[in-house]
Amino acid sequence: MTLVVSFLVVLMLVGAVAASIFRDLISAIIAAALVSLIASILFYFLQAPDVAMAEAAIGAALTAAIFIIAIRRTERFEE
Amino acid sequence: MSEVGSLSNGVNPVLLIAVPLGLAFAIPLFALFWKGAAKYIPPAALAFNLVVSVLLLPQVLEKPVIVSIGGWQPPFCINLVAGPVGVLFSAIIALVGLLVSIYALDYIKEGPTEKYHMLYLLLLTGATGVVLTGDIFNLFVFFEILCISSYALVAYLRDKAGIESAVKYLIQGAVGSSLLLIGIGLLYGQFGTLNMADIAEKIASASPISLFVPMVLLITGLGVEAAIFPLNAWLPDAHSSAPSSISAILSGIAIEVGLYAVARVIFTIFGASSILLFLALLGIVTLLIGEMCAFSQNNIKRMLAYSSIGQIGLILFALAIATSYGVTGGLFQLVSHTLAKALLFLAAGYMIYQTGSLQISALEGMGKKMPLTCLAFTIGAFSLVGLPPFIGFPSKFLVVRAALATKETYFIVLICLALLCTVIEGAYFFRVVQVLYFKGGKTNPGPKEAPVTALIPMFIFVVLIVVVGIYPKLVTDVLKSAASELLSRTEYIKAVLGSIL
Amino acid sequence: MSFLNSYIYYIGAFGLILVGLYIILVKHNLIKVIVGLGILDTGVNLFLISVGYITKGTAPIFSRPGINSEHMVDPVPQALVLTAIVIGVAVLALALSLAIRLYQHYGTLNLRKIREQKW
Amino acid sequence: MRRTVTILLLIIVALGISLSLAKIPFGTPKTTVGRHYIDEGIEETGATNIVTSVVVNYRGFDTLGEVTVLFIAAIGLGAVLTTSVKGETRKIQPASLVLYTGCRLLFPLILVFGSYIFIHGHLTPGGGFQGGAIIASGFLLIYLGCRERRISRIASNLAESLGGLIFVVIGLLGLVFGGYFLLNFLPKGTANALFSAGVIPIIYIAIGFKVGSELASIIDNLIEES
Repeated sequence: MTLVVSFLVVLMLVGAVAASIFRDLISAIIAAALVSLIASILFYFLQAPDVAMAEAAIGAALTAAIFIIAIRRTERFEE
Repeated sequence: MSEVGSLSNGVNPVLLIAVPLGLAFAIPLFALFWKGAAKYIPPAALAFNLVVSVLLLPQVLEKPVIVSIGGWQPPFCINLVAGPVGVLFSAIIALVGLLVSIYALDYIKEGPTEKYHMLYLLLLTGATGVVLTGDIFNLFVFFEILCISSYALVAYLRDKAGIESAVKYLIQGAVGSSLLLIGIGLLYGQFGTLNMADIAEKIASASPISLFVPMVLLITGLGVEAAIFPLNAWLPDAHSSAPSSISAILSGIAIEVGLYAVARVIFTIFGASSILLFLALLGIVTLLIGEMCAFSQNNIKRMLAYSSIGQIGLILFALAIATSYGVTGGLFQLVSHTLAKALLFLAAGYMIYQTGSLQISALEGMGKKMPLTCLAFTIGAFSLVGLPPFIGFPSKFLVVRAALATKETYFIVLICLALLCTVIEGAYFFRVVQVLYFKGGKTNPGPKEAPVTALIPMFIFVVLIVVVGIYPKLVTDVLKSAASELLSRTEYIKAVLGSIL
Repeated sequence: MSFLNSYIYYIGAFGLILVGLYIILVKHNLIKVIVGLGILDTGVNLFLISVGYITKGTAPIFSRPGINSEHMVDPVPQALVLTAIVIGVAVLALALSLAIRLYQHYGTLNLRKIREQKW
Repeated sequence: MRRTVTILLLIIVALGISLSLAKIPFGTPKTTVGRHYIDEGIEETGATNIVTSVVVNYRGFDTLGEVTVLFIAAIGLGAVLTTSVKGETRKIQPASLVLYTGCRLLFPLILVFGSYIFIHGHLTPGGGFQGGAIIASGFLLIYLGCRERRISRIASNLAESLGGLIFVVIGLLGLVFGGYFLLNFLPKGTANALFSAGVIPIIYIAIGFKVGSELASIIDNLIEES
């Protein structure tokens, strides 16, 4: 169990760092959505199913969607 | 669940939050039947709040009113603490909010006005919630209501400057509230409770080292909104590019409420005395920087915004003296700043509207064209500088006396610096007044006097400033008991945890 | 292993908080900064939930009668985080709408360039 | 330069926080408040999901504030993005047949699922926020698949303000009947039944509609070309 969790945490931090590095904002947002998704799995492991549901529905799905809509109306690449 | 907690002999302070909130939610419904209804709802709701606060005031001067929500006992539920401080603040919020909302009836004509009025009412509801709540996480939630509606209102004009400063404000504010939330999490981890009185009771047994980090996080998070020195980069832009009625609210209420939250955290939750000297220094640095920057401004709204920073510094300094005199003086200065700065922004709003320029030099000769507005502006400026017989004089006097009464060199040196700043303040306000009256204006036709809906609130402010300036006794009793509430932790803890048995 | 066992969630939470703060402080692109705000929020939420966890705990839901409540985790942080998640998405949505407007005014989202244009 | 300063700052923050974390060991019970909710929650509120009873009843005032925050965000977003002049509508590229049909098939199912989540909030994991978010994602799907459809502004405004009003009015009714704002004044019923827990399901349903319509109107405002 600890190994799985450690793997997920490392993956989550890698996702966060990737969100900081990517110049393509769409990729950065996918990485940030990955962070949210893994966080929601961790919430589930921490016995918080309500929060896991909210994070998956709001944090991972809707936030990514509104980010992508906003990018469509602005610019896609970071200078 | 008995009838003990229900208030048979008075009004319930929860109405101060619930009624405006309900009315704000109902604005779209009213607008379905009558398009123009939206702008009359904020004055109605705030007038209601003012009446309730005034009714509560004599009651809370004897004994704080503690209301629990949901019918459970503290610390198992959220409770409101309507002590002298809370009711004093809610009365000021309702009063200033009412006057500014009357001003806005004619001032706000463009854009999605219905949304403006909803956001305006919600902003003031959030501020009322912050000052009344007795639960640290609830304070965070109301703080977010206050902040998010001010982000949106700063951007209301949707011009370049407004959007840019709103972005700046939003980013700094959001980081601040995240830090605040981390601090709350650390406190919860150590003490297992969110009720402020309960935390304050348990904090005595904790080691100071483990309290330092949560305290710094809480003060930093709240300090962003309170515009304490290193955290106030957003303020001049946000206050100067918002519509003038909103600048009046932001300068007159939002930062004061932030400062209240800082004071509540320091005095009630932590009871910290070690950090007070540092905060006094920080206050004077804030004052110096604010007044220096204000002196060099040519843009009138930026000048007023920087002057707000300076005044906040002075109030912080007075609160950090932490004697009964000091805190009374700080609260008095806070009240006088709220009245004077709101008046200044309201008057400046119509002057800017008529001349179409934010530059001070463009106001030449306005004293003849808009005599009443200019008179109001002048009185506000004199009061802020601290001239008698306006409210600024007794409040500044009280602060100075409190600092001298400590008989500590540290405070005396700092108050000398503060007096120096008053001179700078006087210099730039007199410059504006001189431009208004004594510069021969170009004979450009056009500028007319502000409409009646703007003059009435301005002159109510003027009357308040003069009357309280002449009879400071009118407010000092309330301020004294408010100061003693802030300073006496044990009373607060006893009142909250022992009230509902 | 026991170190990992007891600190892995805290490491994850504060890792996210630090990365989020780093993005906000260093990056110039507004959308990137808002992504940073989102990551910061997630980190804070993860921290709050891990404060309430109890080793070998169960979720605080009595899904069938007679369930043992001895090891139920603390429900309060979960309630707080539900609130914090919604507040977070509200701030993000408002920030994105401001970003769209900012782009329409300045034609760029680079905060440094915007500051240069202003002066 | 800026980067090094930032990293130094972050190291200080990390050190400070780890200092105070030593007082908060992971995995140990820390609170009496939470314990009280677990032990007494069912009896006092009638909801088997303790998180729900905390969110809606013990800390219901927070939730009222939180709903308000989302309301403010939806209004503020509308205020920031409205334009005085309506630009010509962009030519909409229709979605492919598969997407179109798939969306139309899935939309009612998503609505039913979301409603299930918030109606059963007091019994199972989930509640008004999660259900509302799921409903909003259903609307998002409609925007992707059936691009010419729009939700009615009036209907969504109505749902937003009615949801909020119901919450406040229930709170005030508690004040009238029992002397406390947000008092659970309806009979609690038997735990684990759908009709139990007094006002909690009603408030959660109101929140569900409100959150769903607010998130949908946020998406709607963002997606609209201006």
